[in-house]
Amino acid sequence: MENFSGQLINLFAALLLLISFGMLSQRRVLSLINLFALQGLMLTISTVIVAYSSHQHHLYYSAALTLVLKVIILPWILHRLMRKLNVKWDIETLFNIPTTMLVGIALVVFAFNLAAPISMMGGAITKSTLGIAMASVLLSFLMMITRSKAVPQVIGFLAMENGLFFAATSATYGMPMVVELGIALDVLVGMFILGIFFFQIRETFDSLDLKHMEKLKED
Amino acid sequence: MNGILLQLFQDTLVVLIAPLLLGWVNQCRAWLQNRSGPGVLRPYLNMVKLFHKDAVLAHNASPMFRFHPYILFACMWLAASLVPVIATDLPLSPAVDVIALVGIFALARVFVSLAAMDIGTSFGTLGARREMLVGFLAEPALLMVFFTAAAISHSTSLTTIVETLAHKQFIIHPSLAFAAVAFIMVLLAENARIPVDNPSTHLELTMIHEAMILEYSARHLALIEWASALKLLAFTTIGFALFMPWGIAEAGNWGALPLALAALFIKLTVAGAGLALLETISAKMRIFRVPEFMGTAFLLAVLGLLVHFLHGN
Amino acid sequence: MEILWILVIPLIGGLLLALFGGQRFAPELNSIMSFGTFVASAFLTVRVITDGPMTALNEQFFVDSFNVFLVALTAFVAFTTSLFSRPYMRIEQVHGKLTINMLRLYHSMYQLFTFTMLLALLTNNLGIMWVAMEAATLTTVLLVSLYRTPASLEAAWKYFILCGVGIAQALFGTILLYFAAEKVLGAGGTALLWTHLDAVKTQLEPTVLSLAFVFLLVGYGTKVGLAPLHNWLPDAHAEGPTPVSAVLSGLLLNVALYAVVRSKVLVDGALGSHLAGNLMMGFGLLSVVMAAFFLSRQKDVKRMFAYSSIEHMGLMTFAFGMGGPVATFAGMLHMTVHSLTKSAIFFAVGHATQKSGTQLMENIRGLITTNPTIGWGLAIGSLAILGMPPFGVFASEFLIITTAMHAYPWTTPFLLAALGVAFAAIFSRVQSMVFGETTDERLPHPPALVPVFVHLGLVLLLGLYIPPYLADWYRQAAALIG
Amino acid sequence: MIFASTLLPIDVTFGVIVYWLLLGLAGLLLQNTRAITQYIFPAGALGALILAAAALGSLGGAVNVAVLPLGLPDLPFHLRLDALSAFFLLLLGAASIGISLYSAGYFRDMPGNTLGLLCFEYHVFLASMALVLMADDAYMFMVAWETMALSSYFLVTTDHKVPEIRQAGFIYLLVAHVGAIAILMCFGVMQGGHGDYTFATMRSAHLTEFWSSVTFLLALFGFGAKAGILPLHIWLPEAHPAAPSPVSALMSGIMLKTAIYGILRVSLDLLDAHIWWWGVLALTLGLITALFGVIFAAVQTDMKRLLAYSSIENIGIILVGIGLALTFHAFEKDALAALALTATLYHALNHAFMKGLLFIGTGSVLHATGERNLGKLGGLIHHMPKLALLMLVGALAIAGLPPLNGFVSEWLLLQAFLLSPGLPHSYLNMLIPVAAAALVLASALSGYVMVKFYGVIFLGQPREKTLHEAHDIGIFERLGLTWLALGCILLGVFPVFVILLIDPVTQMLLGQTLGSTAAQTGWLLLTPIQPERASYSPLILFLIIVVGVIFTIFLVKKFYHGRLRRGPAWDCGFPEQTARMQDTAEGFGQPIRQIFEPFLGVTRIVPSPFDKKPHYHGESRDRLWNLLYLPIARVTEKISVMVGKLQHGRIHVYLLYSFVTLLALLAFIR
Repeated sequence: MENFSGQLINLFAALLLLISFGMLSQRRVLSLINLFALQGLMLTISTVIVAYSSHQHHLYYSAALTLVLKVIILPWILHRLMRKLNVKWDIETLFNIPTTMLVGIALVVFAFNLAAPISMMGGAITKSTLGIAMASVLLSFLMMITRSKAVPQVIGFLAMENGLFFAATSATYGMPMVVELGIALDVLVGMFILGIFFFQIRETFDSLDLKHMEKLKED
Repeated sequence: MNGILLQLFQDTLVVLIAPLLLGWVNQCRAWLQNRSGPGVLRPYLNMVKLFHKDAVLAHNASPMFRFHPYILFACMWLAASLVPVIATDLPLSPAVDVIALVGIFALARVFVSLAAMDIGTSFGTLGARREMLVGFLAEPALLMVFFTAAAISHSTSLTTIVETLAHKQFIIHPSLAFAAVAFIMVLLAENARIPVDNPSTHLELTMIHEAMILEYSARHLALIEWASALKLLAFTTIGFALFMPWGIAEAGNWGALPLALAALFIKLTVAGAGLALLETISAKMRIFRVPEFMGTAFLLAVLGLLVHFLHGN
Repeated sequence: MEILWILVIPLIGGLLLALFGGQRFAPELNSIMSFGTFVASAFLTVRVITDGPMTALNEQFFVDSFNVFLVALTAFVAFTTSLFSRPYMRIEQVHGKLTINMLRLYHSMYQLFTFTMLLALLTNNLGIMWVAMEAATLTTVLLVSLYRTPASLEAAWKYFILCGVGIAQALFGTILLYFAAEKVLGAGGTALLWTHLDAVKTQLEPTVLSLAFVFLLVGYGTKVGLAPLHNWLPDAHAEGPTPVSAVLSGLLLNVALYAVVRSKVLVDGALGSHLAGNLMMGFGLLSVVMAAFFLSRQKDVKRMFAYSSIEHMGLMTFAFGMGGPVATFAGMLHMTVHSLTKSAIFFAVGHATQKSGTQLMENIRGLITTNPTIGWGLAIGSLAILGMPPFGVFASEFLIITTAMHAYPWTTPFLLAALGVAFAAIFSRVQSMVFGETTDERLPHPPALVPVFVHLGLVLLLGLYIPPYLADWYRQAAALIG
Repeated sequence: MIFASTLLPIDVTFGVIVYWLLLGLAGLLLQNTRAITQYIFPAGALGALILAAAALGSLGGAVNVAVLPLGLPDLPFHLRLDALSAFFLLLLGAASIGISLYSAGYFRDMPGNTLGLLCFEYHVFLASMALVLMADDAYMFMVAWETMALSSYFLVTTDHKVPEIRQAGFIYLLVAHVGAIAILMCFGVMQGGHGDYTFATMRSAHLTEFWSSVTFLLALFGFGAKAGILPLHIWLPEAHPAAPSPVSALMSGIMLKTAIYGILRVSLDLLDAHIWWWGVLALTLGLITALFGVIFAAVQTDMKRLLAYSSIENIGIILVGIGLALTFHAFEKDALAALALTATLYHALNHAFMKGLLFIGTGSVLHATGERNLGKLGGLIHHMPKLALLMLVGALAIAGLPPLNGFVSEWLLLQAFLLSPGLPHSYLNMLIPVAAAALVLASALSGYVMVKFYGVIFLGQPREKTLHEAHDIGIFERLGLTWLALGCILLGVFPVFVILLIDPVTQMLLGQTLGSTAAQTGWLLLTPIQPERASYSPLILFLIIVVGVIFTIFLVKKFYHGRLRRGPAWDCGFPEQTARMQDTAEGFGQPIRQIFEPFLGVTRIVPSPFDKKPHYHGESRDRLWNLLYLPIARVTEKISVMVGKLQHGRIHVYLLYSFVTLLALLAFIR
């Protein structure tokens, strides 16, 4: 049973990582949002499994939290924004996806190496998860670097939060509840503020392209 | 007591014979140039003449201008009376060692230049500038010459130097050779002699000393002439004291005094003639060659000092 | 009890001002709330001085001599800044730069920002500390973008994204910390409580903690403004309203550094090596040097002083990195005097820019003639921040440099060069702003410069005489941090 | 304050400091020209008098210390009054008496608010200098040191509306600050660790040879920046002329000496190791500085710049003395070291008086004519005879002419040189005569400079019509100038007493004194070693010259009819003489410029023969400015451009920075 759930977790972890890669290479904003939602779902499921297998009841709450926040609310908000800003169908050009992929793979290797000594001492189910969590965090980071528009950058930011959550749940059976609530609140508020920002940016630069925001520099 | 007597004697002596030396040099020069010459006593007669004239001062002459001749005269008199001319036990000599002696010459020079600038004529300032130009190189050179001697005798007091050089066992000091050459060059420059300056012309291109005293007349001029005569005497006697100190009487040795006096006169005669010869065979140089000339003197003097240390250790 | 007040007052203030923030009395209300906070913090301080360290609300909050002086400092500067912002924001409104709603947002966010900082300082729970830091970012983002100008939007966006990402790293670090801690303390709430962690820090797993520290350093370091993570800082300082620049420079950076130092203590305990210290020294030195060279090409006055903040945060980080009683003492002293001085400078700068209607330094001239108080305030403040005695900044720099020369001589040439360049850069500009001829006329309304001279007076005092109890805090804190 | 029940000298000196600060505050609050000039400045002079008296009393007395309840928690301010500080305090007090008195007259028509501020800065400046001299721990020292720099900066920029003056002030404060950081590091090396910064611990700290040398070099750099030693002199000729004349006098006469004090304190008192090349380094630097200063002084056309360069020269001479002393000390020839050190301190004292006198004198000239350019002055001896007389004393003194004070110190220094042979290093023995020659050259050149200075300002015909309105000095100015001139004469004529004053210092630093030998044949005759080796009696010299002059005058009066006519100047019969025909400052300096052309970057504008309005312009600039300072500035600029590129503006790049940093650190700890 133990190792079965462990394998399950590893499976979902792998899926999580896969999705991060997918986001890294995804051109269309809309599908990016869907991928994000999917990632949230994976996170939720893995959290539930961890909760079940390790009998950590408060993890159910955090799973629910994740579900509500990351699978429902945030994607919903994003969808509405897309509609309102009618950038629903817009496609952004990334520079050279294969290169990005290669870098991503290198990052994964790096992350696993980094996490290896820690995984050794980790509990049964946290064998490789920490490495995967770290990898997905780094991948989201990479994604933010490569994105040239505002919305995808924000999605990358949120994906990073996913990675962190995954680390929290799978590696440490979840943070204390109060902390998780606080984090969730921050993410939510942050999302709202970003929403406001999109509109302001839009009306000031009449585009969400970040290349308009390179005025402040040393000349 | 005897010392004081001797001091007074020397003071009067130098004051009295200074113009004589000047006259002698000029006379020799005249002979060397196939002229009959003004005669040895000409300087005295000049001064007598000047002391009978009325003094004329420029309208804007300041007290500085009027007092300067007296200060100059006093300085030169002091300088001449400090050098052990005939005997070494001069009560005044401890008060002023060679460095101070150079200081006195410098003091005189500064006053000459200031007085020359006082009227504010073109020639005056020109002379002052050139005088200082010569001076700022001659002064260190002279000091270096003294240092060489001082380093030999481990003393900067002139009397001690003379005693060491004259009365210790006789040693050849190669450093002194350099010093002597340098000293002669300095002497020529300091006393406004050819090749640095020409005391007998008032030619704008060449004159230094004369340009500074253009505005002086009568008694002031007389004092200045007398002072420069004293300066010449002082330098010559310093030269004797450093490089041919033989015959100068030791402290308390009264018997040697007449001998010393005779020696002095012989030396002065020779030196005057030599000086005249030097002036005749060398040509007046352009004013901007002068720094090089003096620089050479300075370097020679330093070289002398170096040579001394080289041998000393 | 006081702790509760300290946290509740600004919270209520934030809510009230969210409602009435647009009214005429709003600025006064703002100042009153800040004053209340300050009073409460004063009581807390007294309490701590008398009873020593304490925890509250089943260990959720924790006060020791290290954070109590930061709490007092934060509350005080927040109060004086609110005093300064009262006339300043009015004039901005008169100039038509602000609408009523913006003003409302400003006031309520100001209070909430204070709240988050105090929370971050007072909480015993490293997780909550992270939450508070993130919240502080969010509130200040709104403050920075207040003017809605393209520049301010850009600045706010960069601020948000960079700090958000940075903070995310810090969260990962916190998780790793928790991961290591629960091995020792078991799962559940207590494993993130600083007091408990501190007790068991020697048993924590070294490899995990070194990993965690990297994430924490990069995370909170971004907020401290350590080079090369500093890029948000000058933009945010230059484009936000001046009172916000003052509190950002004066307080937020301190709080972030506080977080870094707290984590350093744990890591040092666990590793028993000087790794954390070396990392901090490296970052500090790099920041000082880079900031110095950035400084020498500035045109915008607020931007320039933002870079000077980077330089000084670098200096503090360097000091804490060196460790040891003297250096740590110096670091905390530098925290205090830097907040006071830098906020004072921003006050003066605020009035100067408002008066001459520009932030470009070549258009600001002859302040001493047109408005002596501003001119002298700016001149003295700048000289103080440049480390001129008898001001307090000099005292701390004295200790830092001499200690560095004693312990790490190789660092001092960099410090010498950097401080020299920074001095030339700032002073030449300030001199030409303060002195010289000018055409523009005197300020119509009297500037509110009481805060400036209060701050500078305190800094002067700290340069000549450090009150014994303050010295004792510093010493105890230095003992805690080691 | 932990003071003994009886009133120690240190109480008095510290009292004076407080008193000065209070005076400054009073001035700041009063802001009333009349009150400040009539009462506060004279009161300051009184304070200076008390300070000087106390210092004089404590010279040779017991060392006394005090601790103030101020400063850093573990490090209260320590004060110490030992022989060295006492001597420099004496210098400070004695010189500032004259300067303060003078200021009372000089500032009489300055607007009240400006004057109030100036009075405050002025007295803070005095007080901080005194504190520098009394400080006994690094923190106190640095606080006083930087306060000194700061107050003098504000004094320099009193007239901040002039861009050049702002520039000067900036350069001054920048150099001072960099120097201060170097001093800080030097203390950092010497400190005992754990925040123990008292000089006592530094004395007891035994550093390795390497660290001692580092300390010495840092100290030489730091204090050299303040003293104006090459190549850190760059600020001096800018800042001194910019300041109001009494301030220039304070800076040049006294502030530079605090730097000398610092060098002596560190190298001879705090450091216990002594390495021979320190001395040689100082000696060489000193010679270069001296020659540089005097050559540049000779080609200046602004009277205050000229004096500033002459200060550089004198600092060079003082440094030569220090170098000699250090060398001798390193070879355990402490008697000779004492001689050199005595000469050094003597010269420092002299320079305070001479340069103070000359600077405030230029102040009066400035006041009367509004001219600083020598080319527009001249003939002032007719309109300002009193000033001219007093300035003559200063000029002769600084030219190093007997029987005034400038000569005595140089005489002593030359004696030290002459006695130097016998050092174990043969190279040194070669070096020393050359050094002596260079020194002599410098002092001879200073004669040239002073003739130019005095002659062009006071003698000749007025070069401008306006000069005829020049009025002579008022009572306070006269008092101040007279005091300093008197100092120059007395210091020159009674050297033995001065040397007896200096003895405690050499006793403290080297354990050797000069006084016993110097006074062996009574106070009349100065004999550094033995009477037959070297002796000098300025008093006798002076008397002889005076007697000689009087005697001559008497004789002439007796035998000469004394008729005297006034007429136009003759000048070889050239009829129309105009003021334009006399040498300007450029003209007078021209030979020097010609000879030393390689050293000075000379720019000339020579008119062509066909010019309608021919205009000659020659300017000598400091090459080091182009060779050293501008390159540094350019390099800084380059680096900052490169660094600036990092702030690229693209958020992606910024994210990349953080990302790379993160990865790098992870890789690093891995």
